[in-house]
Amino acid sequence: MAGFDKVVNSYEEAMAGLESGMTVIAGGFGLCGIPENLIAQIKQMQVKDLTIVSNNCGVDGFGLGILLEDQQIRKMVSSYVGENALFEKQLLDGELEVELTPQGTLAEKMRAGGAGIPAFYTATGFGTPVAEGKEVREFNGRSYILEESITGDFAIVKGWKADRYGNVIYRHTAQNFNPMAATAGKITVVEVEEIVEPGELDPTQIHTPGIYVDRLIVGSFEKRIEQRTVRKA
Amino acid sequence: MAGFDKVVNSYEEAMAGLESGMTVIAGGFGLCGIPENLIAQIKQMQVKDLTIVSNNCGVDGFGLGILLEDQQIRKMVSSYVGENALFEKQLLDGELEVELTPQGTLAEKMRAGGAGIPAFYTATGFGTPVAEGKEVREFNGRSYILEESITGDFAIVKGWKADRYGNVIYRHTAQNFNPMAATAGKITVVEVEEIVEPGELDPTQIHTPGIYVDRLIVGSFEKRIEQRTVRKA
Amino acid sequence: MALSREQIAMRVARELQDGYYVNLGIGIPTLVANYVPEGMEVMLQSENGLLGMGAFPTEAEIDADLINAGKQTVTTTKGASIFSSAESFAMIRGGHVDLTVLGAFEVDVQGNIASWMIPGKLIKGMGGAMDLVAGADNIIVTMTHASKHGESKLLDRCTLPLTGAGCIKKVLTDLAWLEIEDGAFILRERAPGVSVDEIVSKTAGKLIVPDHVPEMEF
Amino acid sequence: MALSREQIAMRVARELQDGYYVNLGIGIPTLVANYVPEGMEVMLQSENGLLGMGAFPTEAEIDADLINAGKQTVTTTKGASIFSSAESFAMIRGGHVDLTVLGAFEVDVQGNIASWMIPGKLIKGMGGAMDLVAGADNIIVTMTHASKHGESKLLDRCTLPLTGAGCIKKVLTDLAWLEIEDGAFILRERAPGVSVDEIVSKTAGKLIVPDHVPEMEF
Repeated sequence: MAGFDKVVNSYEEAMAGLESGMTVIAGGFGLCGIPENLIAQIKQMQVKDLTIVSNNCGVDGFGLGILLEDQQIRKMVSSYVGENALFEKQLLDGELEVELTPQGTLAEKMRAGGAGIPAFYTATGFGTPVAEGKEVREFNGRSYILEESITGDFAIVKGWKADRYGNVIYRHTAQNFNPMAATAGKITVVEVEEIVEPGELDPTQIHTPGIYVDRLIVGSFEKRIEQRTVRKA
Repeated sequence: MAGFDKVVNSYEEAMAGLESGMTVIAGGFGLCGIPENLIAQIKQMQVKDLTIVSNNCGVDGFGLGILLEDQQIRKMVSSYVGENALFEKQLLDGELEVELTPQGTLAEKMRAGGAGIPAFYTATGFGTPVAEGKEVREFNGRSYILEESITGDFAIVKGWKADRYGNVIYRHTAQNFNPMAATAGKITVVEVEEIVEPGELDPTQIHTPGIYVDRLIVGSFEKRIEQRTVRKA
Repeated sequence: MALSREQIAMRVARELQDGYYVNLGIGIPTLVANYVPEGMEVMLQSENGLLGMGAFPTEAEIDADLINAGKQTVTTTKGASIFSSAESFAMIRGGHVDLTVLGAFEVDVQGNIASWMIPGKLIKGMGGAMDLVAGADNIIVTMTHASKHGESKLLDRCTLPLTGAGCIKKVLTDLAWLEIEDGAFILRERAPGVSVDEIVSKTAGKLIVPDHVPEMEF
Repeated sequence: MALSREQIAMRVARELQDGYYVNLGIGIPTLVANYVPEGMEVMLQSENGLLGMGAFPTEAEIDADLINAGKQTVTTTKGASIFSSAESFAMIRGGHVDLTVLGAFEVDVQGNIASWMIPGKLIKGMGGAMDLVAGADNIIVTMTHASKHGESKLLDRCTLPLTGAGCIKKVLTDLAWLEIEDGAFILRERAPGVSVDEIVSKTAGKLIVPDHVPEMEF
């Protein structure tokens, strides 16, 4: 790797340095736009006691759900979980901790983490269990709570195309949490469907500038669908 | 105007409702990406006592500078001003007030204003005159100051292309403050070089989604260059 | 008679205005999209990052990378835009969505809403609901007026943990259309054939009944 | 002899590393781009929203919509990205820029920097400087060691209003390369032919002089 070439050639290399006890921020919403292969690599590495920050925790046997199988996750920071039985069991058994965070607050916490903003105020969650232990302050007659930002030791991101310099674009709603996750990792790893040469992507149409990206790898993806809804043609 | 068609046909209509004493947030950096014609319309309307939030205040005879000619501006919120003599004179004469705001804080204040975040913490300005009167708080051993968000009665924005629904894309670095300004106006007016039909712009490549845009107009632009620097071919 | 799910959606649809950006929650709110009045355009926002959500795809159109907040495969409408979750909630939190429709377990006379957590049952999370109720000025809650056991869901004070405090002004139940003002429900309309007395008996929170309470027509 | 502007730029350029994202301030810092070592790649960030700033354009290439933070017409390099000011300062504030080089009026032994405001003179504003010094871990300040009147600009405590507090660790003047540690300047290198005594005499703030202070070579 020289200059700005972020491409690595193996998933081992992509996740090198990940250790037990670390915090990993993951892009994706449901099973859409999740870094499937990076998650599989984490499973392979058998690191434990992870804190995972992700809107959801996958399903039984797919996505982040596979990290539950060997109890690699100690804590989830998510807005919506429990789409899988193993999650539920570990939660009830006290093996897994969950910090439920409103979806918009979660997105903003990741963005703030990447943007050097340690905390912000939001009306979201005021007067609810989410506000417990948090400062409340009024601005212009309305009450807001203080929310702190999130950063991770690693961020794992799923893009569509990227150039070798790590400039990434996302496809459709597979964008979701990925751009914020990409900004918030000490080491940000992006896996994509296609890597192109620098200069092939329009500079004004980059979703994640390469400055946020440390490692880039091309993979192939199952892209499992959670709710297959169709209409007649 | 029906449904989501935001197009208006005259600059009078574009700025209708602007009154003396209002706050206007303007996109642009230097003379790049400034809403030239919307500014000219404000001059024509002769509204006074405006608070203008913009990174700069144009130059003598161009951009926001023309609003100084008839003393229409009472207060500027900017990171860098004084590129023109009239500005300097009115400032020294006490006819004009300036609230100097660090450039990144200014951008973030606009974004926060549009995003329903009333305030955020930043290390920028801690220990400087900018911090005067502002709360200081430590997070993880570092000191930050509290900055409040900005919203305006109007936002004036310069885009490149937009579809009739107000989905806007910007050209090169004429993007700058425009996307944040667009989110922070009670009424957001966008002028562009070209209006296309809905569906012509790629949904994943919209810089400013139409939900932020109230009025859209097509204009022609001088695009004056502030520092013309060239190299030999 | 109590309103059907479809009638609830139809009644909500009457609150739509041309050019509205609307976020529809999972369940009955989703049905509202089927009753947009002729000649009117609304654009659906899905909080996972889509403005201009279209119909479900045909088999041929299905794309795993294009889903809505309910994780269902969808399509986009002409003039749609797609963006990050941070941008999506900037829209929501910043009050740019014109109308939000969502379900609830309970609402009360202070405009509080409880919709995400029943103590003792597994808590799956609030998703985007807390952001939606805190961000929108214009929210319609759709719910049944009372539980299967006859217990009112319109209370003086919510008993369940809140989703948002003081943010609800309009409630549509299977029995009535109500507004919340100054610490009371105001009965604005009743379902066809449902008496004011029935609504009064099933409303635990303070209820103001105007002289004339029109029946909804469908 | 005191370093020339070009020599200052050359010395700063030795701090570059392959793959660095760098923000260069107006003036001498801009010249650093001319001395990127052979075989090394750096990418220039301009805080108005450009990563991958290229050379000035030819007459034919000039584009009013493509400028840098100094409002000069520029070009982009291969692999550039262009974004909003909010995104640009997210990068800066979030510490993603590897090196920032900027000028100053004064620095002091606490790492404070004053660079934007001289009381009594017209104040034009701080632009992005406060964000840059607060956001970067790795900052090099370039300045003359003393004023035209011989007054040191390396102080125990800045006399001018600050741009940032406690954020500077490296200073390159026309006379010396210094680091700031534990409340003192440490003299690391001196300009060719400049004596330690001269530097000591022109440094008002606490200065630590190691046994050996090598001369810079050009």
